[in-house]
Amino acid sequence: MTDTDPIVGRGAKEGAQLFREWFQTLTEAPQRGEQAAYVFVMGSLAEVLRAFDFHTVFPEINSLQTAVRRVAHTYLSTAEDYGYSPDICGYVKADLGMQLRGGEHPMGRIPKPTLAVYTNACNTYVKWAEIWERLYHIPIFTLDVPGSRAAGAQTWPGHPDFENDKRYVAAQLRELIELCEQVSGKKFDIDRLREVMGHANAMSRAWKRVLELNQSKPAVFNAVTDGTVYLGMSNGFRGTAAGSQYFERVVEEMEYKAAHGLGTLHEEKYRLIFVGVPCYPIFRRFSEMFAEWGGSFVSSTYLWFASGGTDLGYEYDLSRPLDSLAEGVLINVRHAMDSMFFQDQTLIDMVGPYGVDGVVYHPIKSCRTVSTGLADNRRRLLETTDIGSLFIESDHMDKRVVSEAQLKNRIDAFFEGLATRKQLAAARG
Amino acid sequence: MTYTAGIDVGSTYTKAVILDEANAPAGRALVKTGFRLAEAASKALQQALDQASLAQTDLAYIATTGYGRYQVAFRNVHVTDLTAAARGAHWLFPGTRTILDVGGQTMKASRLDDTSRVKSFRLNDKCAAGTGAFLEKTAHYMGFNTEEIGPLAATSKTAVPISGVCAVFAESEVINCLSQGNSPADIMHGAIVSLVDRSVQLMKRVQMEPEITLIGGILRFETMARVVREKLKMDVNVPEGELVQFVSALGAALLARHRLNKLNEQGVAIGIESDLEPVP
Amino acid sequence: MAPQLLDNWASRPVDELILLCRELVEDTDFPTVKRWRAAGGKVVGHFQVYFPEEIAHAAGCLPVKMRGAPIEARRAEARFGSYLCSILKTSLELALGDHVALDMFVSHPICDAARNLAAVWGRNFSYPCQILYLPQNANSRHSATYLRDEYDRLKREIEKVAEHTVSDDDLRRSIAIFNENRRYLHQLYAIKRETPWLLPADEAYVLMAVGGLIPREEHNELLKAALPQIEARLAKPQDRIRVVFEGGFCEQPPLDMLRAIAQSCYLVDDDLLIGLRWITQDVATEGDPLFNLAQAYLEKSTYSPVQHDLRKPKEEMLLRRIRAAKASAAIITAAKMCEPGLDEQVAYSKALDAAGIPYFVSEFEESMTSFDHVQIQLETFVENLLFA
Amino acid sequence: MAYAAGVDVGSTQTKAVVLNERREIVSRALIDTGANVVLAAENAFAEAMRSGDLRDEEVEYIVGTGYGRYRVTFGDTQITEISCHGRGAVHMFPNTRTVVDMGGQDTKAIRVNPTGEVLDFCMNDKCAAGTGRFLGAAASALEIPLGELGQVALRAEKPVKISTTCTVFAESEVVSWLGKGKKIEDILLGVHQSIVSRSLGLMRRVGIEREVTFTGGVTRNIGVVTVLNSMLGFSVNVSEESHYMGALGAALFAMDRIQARRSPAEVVAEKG
Repeated sequence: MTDTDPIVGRGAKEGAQLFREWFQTLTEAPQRGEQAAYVFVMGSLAEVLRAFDFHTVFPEINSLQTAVRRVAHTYLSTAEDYGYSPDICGYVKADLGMQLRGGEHPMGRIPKPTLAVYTNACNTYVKWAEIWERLYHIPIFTLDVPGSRAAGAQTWPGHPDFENDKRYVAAQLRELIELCEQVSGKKFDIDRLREVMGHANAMSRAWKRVLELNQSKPAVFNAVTDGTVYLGMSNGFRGTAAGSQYFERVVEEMEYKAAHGLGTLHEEKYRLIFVGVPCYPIFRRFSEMFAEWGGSFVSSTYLWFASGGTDLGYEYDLSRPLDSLAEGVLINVRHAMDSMFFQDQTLIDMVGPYGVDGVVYHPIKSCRTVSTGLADNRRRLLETTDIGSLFIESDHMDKRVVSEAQLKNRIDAFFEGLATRKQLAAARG
Repeated sequence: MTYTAGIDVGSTYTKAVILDEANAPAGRALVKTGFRLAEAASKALQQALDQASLAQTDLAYIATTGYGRYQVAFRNVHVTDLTAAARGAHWLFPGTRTILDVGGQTMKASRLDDTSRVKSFRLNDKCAAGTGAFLEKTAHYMGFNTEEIGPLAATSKTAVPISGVCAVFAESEVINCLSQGNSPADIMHGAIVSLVDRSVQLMKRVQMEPEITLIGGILRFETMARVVREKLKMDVNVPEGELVQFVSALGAALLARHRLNKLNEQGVAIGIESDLEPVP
Repeated sequence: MAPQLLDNWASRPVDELILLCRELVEDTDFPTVKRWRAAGGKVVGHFQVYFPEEIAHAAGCLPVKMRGAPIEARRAEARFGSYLCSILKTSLELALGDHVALDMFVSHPICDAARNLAAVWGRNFSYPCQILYLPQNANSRHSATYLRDEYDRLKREIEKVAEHTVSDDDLRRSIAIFNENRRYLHQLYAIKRETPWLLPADEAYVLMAVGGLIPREEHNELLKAALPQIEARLAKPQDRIRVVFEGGFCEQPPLDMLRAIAQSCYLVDDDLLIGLRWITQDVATEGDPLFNLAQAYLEKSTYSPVQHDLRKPKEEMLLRRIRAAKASAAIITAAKMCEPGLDEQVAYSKALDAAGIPYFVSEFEESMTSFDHVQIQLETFVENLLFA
Repeated sequence: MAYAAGVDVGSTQTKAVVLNERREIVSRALIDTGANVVLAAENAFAEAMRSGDLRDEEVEYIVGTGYGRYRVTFGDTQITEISCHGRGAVHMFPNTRTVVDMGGQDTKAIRVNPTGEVLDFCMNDKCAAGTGRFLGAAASALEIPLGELGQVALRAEKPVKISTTCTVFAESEVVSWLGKGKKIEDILLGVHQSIVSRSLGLMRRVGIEREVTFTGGVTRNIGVVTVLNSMLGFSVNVSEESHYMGALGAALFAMDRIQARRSPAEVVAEKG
């Protein structure tokens, strides 16, 4: 990689910068008397909330930051002392630990919520919000987004079942808007909404493009490490000018790298897809263990569901904002859920275009939403393709179940297998 | 003069205590449990009787406790070691409000009211990493026996962090620590710290209140109590020497006396045994 | 008319009826389902917690409650990761191991594991496997209308399986039968609350659970015969503490665990198989039957950790259940690895502490065979309530 | 004549195997690992040199494997025991497609192709339940020598169901079953079934394809072998060399290297 190139690595740098600024504004929000809405990555409803000038706080991102910064365990134990089981979601516990410590966080101070909004994309969101309801007696809003009823059974605009689901989502969005008016004391302004949705469209367009650009060889970004930075931006800055500009500049960078054949590794030997949630307690080391073997992650299901399905690139029709918002939320969040429950066929279809050598499944203790079906999805992959695959379990928060030695052993064996496949393939000619 | 006896049939050791009418200790004994629980119980009781130079016939009431409490045919009543420990600890330290009992295979925390009744309690039922077995394994991997744990850890200044995910997997961890040049003493110390972390969490689960009394076989290693004090930044009660292992047996003997008196009063006491029949 | 699935029982005394129910409930080869299929009937398996069985019933199918089993999940194990509740694995194992054959399987998005189950099931079986999107937003003015449409979609899927259409009158007839069934179950629970010495916890359980395995008509007949005989029993009340058992809404504790509890306590109320008793009042039989079912699910229903309803704070609902049953204590359990159950334990504990109601917290697994931990906690509990 | 060696540093035992160019085992050694892993590797190798009456310089290439593979300081490269077990098993039983390895601390299931390359594998994580240790715990609880466990278990008529998942707690569950008057053999068979069904779970995850070869220290327990056969419905391959399988595989990779065929070993060497 030619680091002299100003454009190369720009997305990572600017992302980190914007990210710090974001947490800075969150820290200062209370003094400025501004309100914070707690939201989640799978259907943040940023479009609506920004139209009321709520700061969007992503507890999932706050929690993962405590793990990346290696202090998660202190928050986890605060929550476990409070009574939560070691077997439940580490994100929930880290957040509760932080709440019990008055919002004290390695990146600043997280403001208390005046409102919490979440979809049913993860049921633990509901249990999580109930904690804030009990702690702060704030209004919490469940936005039901009916997902796919079975693999490949999605319906689309015009189909009666789709329209039923859309009516439900639209009705709830109207109720959410009423609630936002009450909590914020502001009148709903449809033009403000239209503006926010415009920024969201630009971002979705760019985000889709960024992901597609990783078909180029060598891969222009690491879907696990760089990808997580982009994810943070796509969530934290959705519906803002800064966010859409950021992603347009990332596209620029990736197109440049693709054009100049600049990859993330000095030698890319194996192209991999990551399925699940990364191992944050040893984040850097985790990806090194793959990089050491020349393995690079060209894509990750995490980038699909944790961006709320915006990787689809769905763009709102600004001439019918509310109707189109309902449609978009339904399609995006449904896609986020499909990426967790029904991702097998998508992976199989990617093998060719992305030149995939192997798929790495990483189910985690914390998250049954993402992890429950992975072993079975993997069986399907093994039956239908002959690419390599690795199944490793740990956690994205709890270092007590992350054993670097055990992980390395499996990862080494996985690459030893991939190496042999390559030779056999070469031998066959 | 009538006497009462309490027998605590634990997973590793069986302990017996004999009290006189004034609840003054007359004799006590400790034997290895093995897997013939009834035998262990009568053996312990016999040794305690011998020590008190008494005969079976001097015993008016016998209460058993511990996980082998049902296996003792000659009992008058059985109670759980949580109930028994509460009585025992309260007798030794009337201010006791929280009890931590760390044995070879279990860890229990309970909170009492001022009449020594158990208000709430939690058991470690997840895995052995939270029990004395964790320390024993760690010691054995390093070639020490259980009795050497105390002296060994006592010599350590700094603890080596031990994750304590699994009592068996601890072995590779211990071996790694050793090969990185850490001293067995510091590793032992580390294992104790990891066990204490779990204990403190368990106590927090029952909303611990002072005074805290620590009991159970593992507490015969002074380091354990020392680390608990450091971690909680408060003093804790620990029964003198050997006694730390006899608290449940003592409590059972006290309860035996309590029942005996009630029966003598011919009060409307409920038939405890009928209420507490073991599940077949 | 549905074939009779129970051996001839009409003339038998209640103790034999209970024995019969126990055998069926504990039989992991689902003989009643086999008989139903042998008679050419279609079977719709549905995962815990709640399912509008009326719809399958109206289509002439046998709705079967998939509630796991104390079996080893040999095949299913390979299809899931670790850190997962047992019921999910054993439910799939029942199908993979040919313990039970289905014509359709339906799961719900009520918990993160359950929602995945339909997807896993669908990759392993060729018959329709569906997610029924029950609303998690019970407080929208539009939820009932949406759910009505979702039930209609489900009805169309079931019609394909049953190979005949379902009329509103078919639905109304089924609703009436299920109304009757719910009345009997509520009567059964009234006996538990008012005169627990007449009906041990495990007996009450099997009488209820068998309903998930046979046509409701037959269950109604059975209960109609059994309940009066139970009320006529001569057992005398004993001095025992009255407890409420919470945590059996999805994975079921082993019968032996209930027996262990019944040894030392009167279990006066619980949330075991709550789905069978989810709807607390009769569902209206006039008007749009699907809408009535949808509305009853939302408006005339009890509570569980897997339904969020601003009107039903779970800890308050639990306290109400405890007081209504005049219970002096509670056993707050959760199935191992059950996220919603474990989450709820915390709120429950805090509420019970505040209300000064004694309780203990514990975890179970359907395949448990030793109850030393439950035992010791129960006994300590009883001892400390009885020893003054 | 060039020789190749494999040194398998396991959690409890360290094994070394030396091959000649005809890939015949000319010498082997097995010692307890103990606390000093580096020393264990050296001793095992030295022991193999002695018993094979060989000089160090005659051994052209050494592959280290096992959890202590990076501590085989004198080795030329390292390969995971997963690849090595697969390779060794196929060398011993050419029709092997599935390998199940049960050691003191972990159990692995490995699916291999006809040339012994690993297609898929799965290991137990979390805790030691279902490993050889489970048997050790039962043995000490029942005060029966480990070597006799198998035979005793096979006398059982009504095996009990062991519900404990923790190896250490298994000890007390075993005792409590005794307390409930169960027969020792019935309890033991229960223990055997519980660890075998756990390893079957792992095998099903990679897919069970015949023939199945059973490796690792636990192969010496006739009870486990018998239960495994009956649960699978066919018999598994068990070799005299079963517990040397990892070292053997390592030695085979070493010989590949010597005979200058391209092999994972080379990839490993070039790695990074």
